[in-house]
Formats: sequence, structure tokens, C-alpha cells
Amino acid sequence: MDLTTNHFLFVSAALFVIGMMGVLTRRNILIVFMCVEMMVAAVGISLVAFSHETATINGQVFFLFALAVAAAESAVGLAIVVALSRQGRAPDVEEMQTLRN
Amino acid sequence: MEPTKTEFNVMESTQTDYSGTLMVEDEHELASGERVMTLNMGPQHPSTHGVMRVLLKLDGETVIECDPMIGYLHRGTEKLSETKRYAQIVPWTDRLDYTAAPQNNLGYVLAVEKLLGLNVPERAQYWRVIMVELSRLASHLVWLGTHALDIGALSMSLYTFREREMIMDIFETFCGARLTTNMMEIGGFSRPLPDTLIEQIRNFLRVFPNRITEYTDLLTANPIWLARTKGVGVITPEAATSYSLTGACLRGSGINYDIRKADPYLVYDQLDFEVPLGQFGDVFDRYLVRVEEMRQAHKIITQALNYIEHDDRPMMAYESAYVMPPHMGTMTTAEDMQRHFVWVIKGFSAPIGEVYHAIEHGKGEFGIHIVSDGGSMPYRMRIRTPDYVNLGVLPHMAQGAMLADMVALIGTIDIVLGSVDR
Amino acid sequence: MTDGENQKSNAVVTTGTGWERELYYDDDLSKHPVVRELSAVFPDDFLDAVRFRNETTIYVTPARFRDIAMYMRDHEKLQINFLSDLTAVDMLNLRTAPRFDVTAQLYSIPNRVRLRMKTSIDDGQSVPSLVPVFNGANWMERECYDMFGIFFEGHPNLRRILLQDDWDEGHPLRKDYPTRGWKDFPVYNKERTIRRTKTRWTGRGV
Amino acid sequence: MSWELVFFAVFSAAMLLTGIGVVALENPVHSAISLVGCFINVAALFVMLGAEFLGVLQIIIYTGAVLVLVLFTIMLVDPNKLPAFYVGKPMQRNVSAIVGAILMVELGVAIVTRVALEQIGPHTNAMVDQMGGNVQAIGQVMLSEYALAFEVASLVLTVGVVGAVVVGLPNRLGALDTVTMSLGHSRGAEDAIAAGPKFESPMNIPAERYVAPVGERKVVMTKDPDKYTHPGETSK
Amino acid sequence: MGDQPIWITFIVTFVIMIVLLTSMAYTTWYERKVLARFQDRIGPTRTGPAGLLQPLADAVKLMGKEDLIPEAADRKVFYFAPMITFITAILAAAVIPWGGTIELFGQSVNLYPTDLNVGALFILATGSIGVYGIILGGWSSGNRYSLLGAIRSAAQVISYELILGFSLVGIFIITGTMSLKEIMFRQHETISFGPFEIANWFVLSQPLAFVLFVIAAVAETNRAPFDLPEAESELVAGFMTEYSAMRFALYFLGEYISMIIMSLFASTLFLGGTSGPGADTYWPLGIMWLVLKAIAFLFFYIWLRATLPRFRFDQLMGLAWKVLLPLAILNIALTAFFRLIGNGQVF
Repeated sequence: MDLTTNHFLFVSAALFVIGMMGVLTRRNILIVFMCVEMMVAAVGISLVAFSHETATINGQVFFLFALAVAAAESAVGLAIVVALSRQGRAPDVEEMQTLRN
Repeated sequence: MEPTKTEFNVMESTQTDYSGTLMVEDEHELASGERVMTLNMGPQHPSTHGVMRVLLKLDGETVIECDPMIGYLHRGTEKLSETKRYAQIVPWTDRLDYTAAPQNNLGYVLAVEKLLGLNVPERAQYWRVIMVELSRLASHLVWLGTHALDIGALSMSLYTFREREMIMDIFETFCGARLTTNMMEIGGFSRPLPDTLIEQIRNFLRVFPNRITEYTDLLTANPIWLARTKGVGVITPEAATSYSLTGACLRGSGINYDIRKADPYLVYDQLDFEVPLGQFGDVFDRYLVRVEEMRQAHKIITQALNYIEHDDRPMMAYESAYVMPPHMGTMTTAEDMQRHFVWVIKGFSAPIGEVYHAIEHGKGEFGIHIVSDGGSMPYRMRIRTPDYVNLGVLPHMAQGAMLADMVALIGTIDIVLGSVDR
Repeated sequence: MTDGENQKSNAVVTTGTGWERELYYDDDLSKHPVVRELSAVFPDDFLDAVRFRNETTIYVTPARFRDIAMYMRDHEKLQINFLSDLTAVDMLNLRTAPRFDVTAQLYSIPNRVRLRMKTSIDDGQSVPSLVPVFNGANWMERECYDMFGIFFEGHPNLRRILLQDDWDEGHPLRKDYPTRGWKDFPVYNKERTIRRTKTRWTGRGV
Repeated sequence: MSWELVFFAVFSAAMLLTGIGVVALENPVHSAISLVGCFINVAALFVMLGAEFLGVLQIIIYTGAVLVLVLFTIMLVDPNKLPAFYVGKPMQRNVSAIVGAILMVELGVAIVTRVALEQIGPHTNAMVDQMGGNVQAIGQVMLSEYALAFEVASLVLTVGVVGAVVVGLPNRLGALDTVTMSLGHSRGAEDAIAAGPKFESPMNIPAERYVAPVGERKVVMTKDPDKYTHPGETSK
Repeated sequence: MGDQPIWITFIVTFVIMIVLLTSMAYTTWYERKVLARFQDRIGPTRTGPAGLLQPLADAVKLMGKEDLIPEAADRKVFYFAPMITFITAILAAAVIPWGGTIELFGQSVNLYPTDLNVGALFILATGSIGVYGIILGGWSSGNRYSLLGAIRSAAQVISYELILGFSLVGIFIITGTMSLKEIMFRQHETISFGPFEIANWFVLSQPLAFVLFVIAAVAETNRAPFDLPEAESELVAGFMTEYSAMRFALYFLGEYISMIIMSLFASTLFLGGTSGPGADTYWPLGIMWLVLKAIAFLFFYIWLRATLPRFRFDQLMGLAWKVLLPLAILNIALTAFFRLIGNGQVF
């Protein structure tokens, strides 16, 4: 049987679920970051699959913007983690409840 | 008190303690989180010019505190020289600054002659000046080669060592040894000069000036070299005087103290040469001063050689009782042979007294302080080596310096661990 | 060293301001500016002055060692602003009473004049350190402490410099310290001395 | 079994395995490495779908820059401060597993029952090749239809960069525990810098006098030993 | 992909791989010889005629050495970190064009492994994965200082990779494509310049981009004035200190391969790859031209290493972000402006 878009959608759904579980279970904020990026990549696969199926290129352009925004978001996130670690506080999801430093 | 760093890491804080340790208290109240790393530039390190360990306290990239730990090459020269006769100590002095052995020999021999009140014939004095200036060139070439190599210019050391080979050959023809020359004797030179010596020195003198321009073309206009040396390791004239720096470290900060001019010995007052002085006292100024010193040394050698080339007067002060009689005399006349015997077995007994004589060594003021109790061995011989004292300024200079600059700072003081540890 | 060279003229120039460079090298010590100045300002601490081989040595009491150095450095005429060397001599075999002679080799860069300042102390007595006057004295005093065990009171960080920090066998440059050191190294056993072997080069065995 | 299916199977299996590795591995650096593997396979999938530009971009942006920063942060943060792997309450992990399974089933059903979209866009493979390739196509579309979104994206990026710098700027000094690493042979007592009495320094540096002269640095030559014997005379 | 059967591509790729590995070995020999000539000495002569077997001797020596792994190290990561650098460096060769399609033994053979239409970006991508070799190498050797050394070298490579990318944008604007084959053939056309015809090399139309590219390429491969890791291992403990024998050789050879790739890349982009008199009629001549240009670049690398001292880390980063980046953006603006004028959209 040949390769259809559904295959890609299954795979992207699986990756998305793995990322979501990572975000839910792990406490280390850096691992949470990585799982968020995995979810973005999963969404990317489905986008490109659809753009391939509908032979329009908008899906790919849309993912390009998603890449840019996700990169900016993780830059700021990492800066927060670095600032926290400088104050001697662990990058731990539970501990960072309040926005006051 | 937090040491604020100016652009040229001149310590702005007024209560800076120029002593070995830092004015900033040990429990430096730095914001939490950042780690102060203690790092060892260990004894076996490519750019510590021998065996020295520098213990650095770093805040990230900048050096907070630097403590050089020396003594790995300490051979107790001063203690041993109390059990040796005056003439037997000359070979010890070669091993002090092994890149400039003739200068160490001269420093010791002049001190002993001052103690004995011995006047050396003028021809020997001129030849001593020639040999010492050649040795100054050799030690400056070693400095330039290793200094540039530490900062990254690889081929610089190959060029400078090529010139140094020519000087080594001259020493070899003159006294048979390249490094541990042991050429100076108390009273002058006892052996006749080899005939190819003058022609070899002439070749070297003809070739050397444009070789210096070769070095300066490669480095002085090189923007990366300027970026790595300008404004680094600044020593102000007050700090230089207070830290008793001598040689290019002092003159780099603009203080005119060259013993060949200030307190002339040998025939330096009859020779015409200039003393280079820096303006700002950073690594670049000391580099310029030392390169200029090389040119002046070349000028001195040419003048001395022109004056003494065709002179054939005796080279040894045979008339004095402190000197071994000439070889022919020992073989033929009775009292020469008897004097030779006493000189070899018992050595001469020096007058009671205390003497300090300093010469302008390639690295600074090399002084020998002899206390004599009338015996044939010095009661106490103190060797004031320039490297040991100049190294004392490293903790002051390294405050606020970048870690990568440490190699440049160690290179600019121009130390050789043999004469630091004695 | 041409003796007469820098002794311009034995005849003393009386008219001058009294601070010329020649007076420093005059045989009549009373004209020597430092001697004149110190005997006026520190009468009881300035003990003696000696001339030998065109050098002047002054002896001072240990208590005022630093103050005299500070005074000479800040004096606007003397300007002895350079400490070229600081060392010690163990006078055990030469005299009985004070054991050590701490010698400071001073130099004035503006006046181009050398001066030696000595003070004698007993074993265990301390000397005021010159670090507040000259920073170069820091390492010199550390070496003096390392080699002679002389404690310089007021030194910022007095510890051994050449020997290991935990060298517990005393201070080597003292006269009562054996040249070979206290440990008796195993003497090479005499029975198996090397027989003279005939070698190709020497032929007759070396 | 067409070649494409085989390649697809390999890439997606590797991707999912490394994805699980990111979540499951205990050492954060190991999970970062497995994420790199995951992204490379994602890029491979993009290329299979004809989106080479996105594939290469994915590697350059994510793997090359963002993940490297994550690695830097992981390495710079003090290891003994990282939260333990198993500290989460067990109940929390089981719940997430159940939620995950439910979500997976729903997505599966949605995917199977969806109706295939028909080709509406002009960008068939042939037309894309005729335009000179995927990159040109994206470029053409991006700057014509989505020009505004392009500008907004650049705005977001600049805000991100400025925010990161402001938040992350270290105030230079900081010290807590010193860690001594002796590379060379350490001689003598470890606490080498004994704290002796601190002493007032004999002389200060008039800092304002020592600004390096700009321009050509020259050496002052002199023959007379009495000149330039006081500090600062050469730099006049 | 290519219009030729798959097995021909394998053969071409295999041949190119062999050429690359041997030329890597002989670059080490070439560097020793040229460095020696700079420093007034003659370099290796013992091993074979004029030291030609020196790379072999080095390889045998490095194989023979004991390969110790520090006990504080993370064994797995320590094991394969150098391989990342080595493999990604070779991977980049997949996109370098050695010529057009030619007729050989009745088959039409493309003289390039593949022609991705994102070729230039592909080389940047392999470069950015190569950074992991440095970081993981430093982290896994256990001691804190090689970690810090690794992070500093990685920061250097990342910031100069950015400038590398920016300096290429100028060329993409002119040619409109990223595929190296088109870029190369674009430079084969001749433009008349006064009385004589010259090939339209991009170094003529993009001088600033060429200078930026060369600086960034030198910094990317940690060479010459930017050789921070080598100075690091002397000073602090660069990431390579814990490595010995074969693994150190992988890093060392990875550096040389990326040097060759950067030279080939630069000559394809700026010096017109295989363009040169007689290159269109006779394809081996084209390859010879490309090799000559690459050798010229390698000579430039070695010349830098012989003469220039080393940058300090903060100067290095300052140069990248404060000087080269603005210049790169300026260059992009200028090229875009002239392109608009060219298309007549402005006047």
C-alpha cells in the first residue's frame, strides 16, 4: 500500500502525545522546554502533510512563522531559567509558582 | 571594596594594596550564584617559561587574585657558594639566567674585582662589553620569540631563534660553550682570542639590523598584536618604582634608570648609546623598549669592535696578586710556578669588607652583594636577580586582567625561572 | 671598576647647596648628606656610618628601620625612592652579640646614589617590615624569612617563598644549617665501587 | 512495498523512539541528545514531503541554535540543584499516561474518519519544480500573500531577543563556593594564600592620569641619565 | 532525485569520498610543508620522498597511542562526540559540485553527488550539527574547565555561523537560487568589462561578502587567529585536553576536512567553481581549476596561521557581533538595492 497523508498524521499525533506527556510528568523545566519544541515539530509535520496533500504551500509558510515564534519564546524562557539559576533557585516547575522573583 | 575595572585594567580603587595578596577581603562579597574558580596554571605549563605555578582566583573570565608559587628550581646557589672559592663560583652563575650566562658571569666577576680593588686592562673591558651586549641580544631574542609564541604568532620564535643561533656560534668560538659560557675570569681573559671571532661578529653585525625590522614589520603594525598588547598589564611609574622593578619593566613606564648610564661600569661611559623609555607602561611599551634596546646593543657592539679590533695589549691583570700567573711564566720562572701552586690549592684571601655591585642585565638590575671575612671563600654572597623582583609585580598587574592575558603578562616581565629561584 | 671615575674630585666643593651628588661619595663622612640629615633628625637611632670601596653603609637601630627608610624616601632633597635589595647576613661566626644583620640596599633614582642601611637583630627578634615603604620588599622579606627565619612585623603575608610551605627543617641559609641538610642520604655502599673499566676512547681506563 | 514506505517507516520509528527517549531518559543532557536525533528525523520527514527548505531550516534553527542554548543552560546550571527525576507524585504520572492514551485514540479516530481534502492549491509538484524549487515557491508565497505576517514575525523575534537579553543579563560578580581544580602537581599546603594582616598600600594610582595616549606610540630616547627620572615625565 | 540511475550516484559519491579523505591526509602534509617554508625551515623530509608519507606515519602513530577515557567521563557521550564532528564535516561534501553532467562510457554522469536546491543552507546545517561535537566532547570529559572551554568554542562557532549565513544572502539575491550547481554555472557566463571578456565571478560583484565569508569560514573551523580551542587547551583546559590518540585524531581530521569543505565552498560560491579557460570544453580541466582554487584557499589558511597572533575571546566575540554582523546586513541591503535597480523597479 502506498504512502498517504494519514500515515504522516498518525506519526505527528504520536509525537504530539509524547511531547504532551513529557510536559505533564517531568518537573525539570528544561525538559519541559524540549517537550514543547517536540509538540511544535509534531504540529509542523501535520501542517506540511496537509500542504502536500492540498498542493498549496501555505501550510509550509505557516510552519515557518510558527518556527520563528517558537524560537523567540524559547529564547526568553531560557533567559528566565538562567536568571533563576543565578539566584540559586533550581529550574523546577513546582517551585516557580509566583511571578515574583 | 569592589575592584572596578577601567578599560585598561589600571586599578581605579585607591586603596589597592600592591602587596602579594589582594586588598579585597577573601570573602569577596560577590552576588550569589556566580562561582569563583580557583585555577592552577600548573608547574608544567607551556607559557610559564620554566617551572612556575600560578594560583589564580577567577570570577568568570577576569582574574581576581593571582599568586605565583616559585621555588621548583631552587638549587641553593647562595648556600653552596659559601663553601666555594671565589674563582669556583663563576660556573654557578651561568646556571642562574641560562639565556644570558655572560651577563651573570660579568655581574659576579665585577663584584669580586670591586672587593679586591682590582683594575682590569682596557682591552679586556672592551671585550667584556662586546660579549655582554651579544648576550643581551640573545636573551632579548629568546624573550621576543617566546612572548610572540604565547600570544599566538607561531613563526616569530623561529625567526628570532635563527638569529640567536648566530650569537651562540660566536660564544662557541669565543669560549667553547653555547649556553653555560663561564667565560669571565677575575682579572680579565687569560686565553688569547680565536682568530675567526672578529669576522664572525662582523657577519652578525652586518645582517642583524634588517632582521630586527623583519620582526617589527611582522608585529608592530599587526592589529591583532596591538589588540592583545595595548592597554594590557599597565604598570604606572609610581607602582614600578615602589615594586623595585628594573630593566625594561621600569623603563617601559617611563623612569630613566639604566645602570650603564646611571652608575657606569666597564667602559660604558666612553661608548655612545641611548636609553629607550616607554610612555604608558603597558605590554606594548615594554615590547617597543626591548626592541629598541636590541638596536642600541647593536650600536654598542659596532663601536666597541671598531675601537678594539686591532688592539693586542694584554688582556689579564697579571701584576695583581689575586690573579693566576700567565701560563708561560708558570712553566719557566720559579716564583710564577709557586704563585700558581698557592692560587690553585688555597686560592687568594680577599680583604675583609662588604661590597654590592649591580650591572644592567638584559632583564634588569643584576646585583651581587658579597660579605667577606678575609678568607678565600665569601662569607655570604647574595644574588639580587632582576626576574625575582620583577615577578613580584605579577599579582598587582594581573588584577582585573583577562585569563587569556596571563600568558602575555608573564611574557612581558621576561622571567627565566633559573634566576627567579636561584 | 675604574675607582676614581665617579669620584669627581676629592676636594670638597663647600660653596654648593650641600646636596650635590659628589658629597655622597666624599671620604669625609660628615659631609655626606644622609649622615648629616639622619644624625640631626634621628640622633639616638643613627648608630654608625662606614665607607668601603666607594660605598656608604649606615647602621640604625632595628626599632626605627622603617621610619628612617620612610623619611629618606619622602625627603625632597634625598629622594632615596628605590629599594634595590633587602637581605640578611648570619653573623654567627663573625661576632657574638646580635646574630643577624638585615641589610637594605637603597638607591635614589633622581640623585643616582647608592646607600646601604643595616640593622642588627638577635635570633627571634623581629624587624619592622619595609612593605609600607616599598612594595618590592614584599618578596624580598618573604625570602629572608624563608632563608633566615627573621620575622618582619607588619608584612602582609609572611610565608615561605622558595621552599615548600610545609618545610619543617628550619632555615637553610643560617650558618648552623649543614650544607648537605639534616637527612643523611644513603651513602653509596662502598664495597661495590666501580672498577676501572677500559674504554675504547681512553684506552688506559678512566 | 515502495521505497518511500520503507524510508517513512524508518524515519518515523526513529523519531518516535528518540521522542520517548527525551521524556524517559534521566540525565538531561542525554535527553537533549535524543531530541537532536528526533529533530533530524523530523527534518527527514519534511524532505520526504517535498519541503526541503523547512527541513534544513528545522535543523539550523532548532537543532543548531535553540537546542544548543538549552544544552548550555543544562550544563551551566549547578547539577546538584536539578530536581530529582522521580520526585513527581506517582499518581500524576499515571494520570498523564491515561490522558495520553485517550487523546491518542481520539486523534486516531479523527484521522481515519476524515475526508481527504481535494487539491485546491496550484502548487503541485510539477508546478513547484517549474518555479525553481521549494524555496522559490515559499519565498514567492510568503512575500506576496503573507507579507504582513512576515513583518509581525520579525517584530516578535526582536521582542524575543531584547527580552532574553534583559532578563538574562548577569550582573558580573557572583561567588559562593570555590571549587579548586588542581591540574598541575600541587605542592605544599592546599591553602596557599594564607591571610596575613592587610596593610595600607604605600601609594595610590592617580587613575585619571593613566588613559592610554591615542595614536602612534613612540619611544623616548635619551642619553642623559638625569632626565626623565621622575614619574610621568615621558608622557608629557 | 538525479535523473541518473542510483548506482552511478553511488560511484560518484564513493570516488568523491576517497578524493576527500586522501586530500584531507595530504592537507596535513601540505600545511606542515608550507608552515615550514614560512618559518625558514624545510618541514618533514624523512618519511618518503619530501615527507610524502608523513600523513601515513601520523595515522599509524595516532592509532598506536593508548586511548584513555577519564573515569569521571560519561563514557557513551565521550565515545561518539568526536565522531559527530568528523561525520558532519564529511556530510557537507554531498552538495559541492565538481562539474556539470558529462558523458562517460555511454552513461550520463553528474559530477556532483546531489543537487539540493537548498545546497548552501545544507552546508550551514551540517556546520551547526558539528557544534554538538564540541559541546558534548567538552561536557563528557568530566572536568569543569573543558566544559567551559567547550562552551566558549561553541559560542564562537555559532556566532560566526550566523555571519557565514548572512554573507551568502548577497549571492542568493543575485542568483535567485541556493543550489550550488546553478550558482556555479551562473559564474561561467562572461561579462564584458572594457576591452576583454572575464568570467562573472561573484568575488567581483560581491567583494564585501567575500571578505566576510572568508573571515567567518576561518572562525567556523577554529583556525588561525580564531584558534581559541587550541589556546584554551594550553590555558584553561580546552575541550580537547582529555582526548588522546584516535579520538583526538577525529577532531583533528574533522577540522582539516571542514577546512577543505570551506575552501571548496568558497571557490564554488565566489571564484566560480570549475570556471576557467578551457573548463567548458574539457571537464577534467574544470575539476583541475576547482582544485587549484581550493589549494589557494588552503594556502591562505596556513598563511594566516603562520603570521597572525591569536584573538582573545572577548575581542573575538566583539568582532563578530559589533563589526561583521552590521557589515553583513549592509551588504545584503546594498545587493538588494542594486538588484532592484537592475530590474528597473526603482528608476
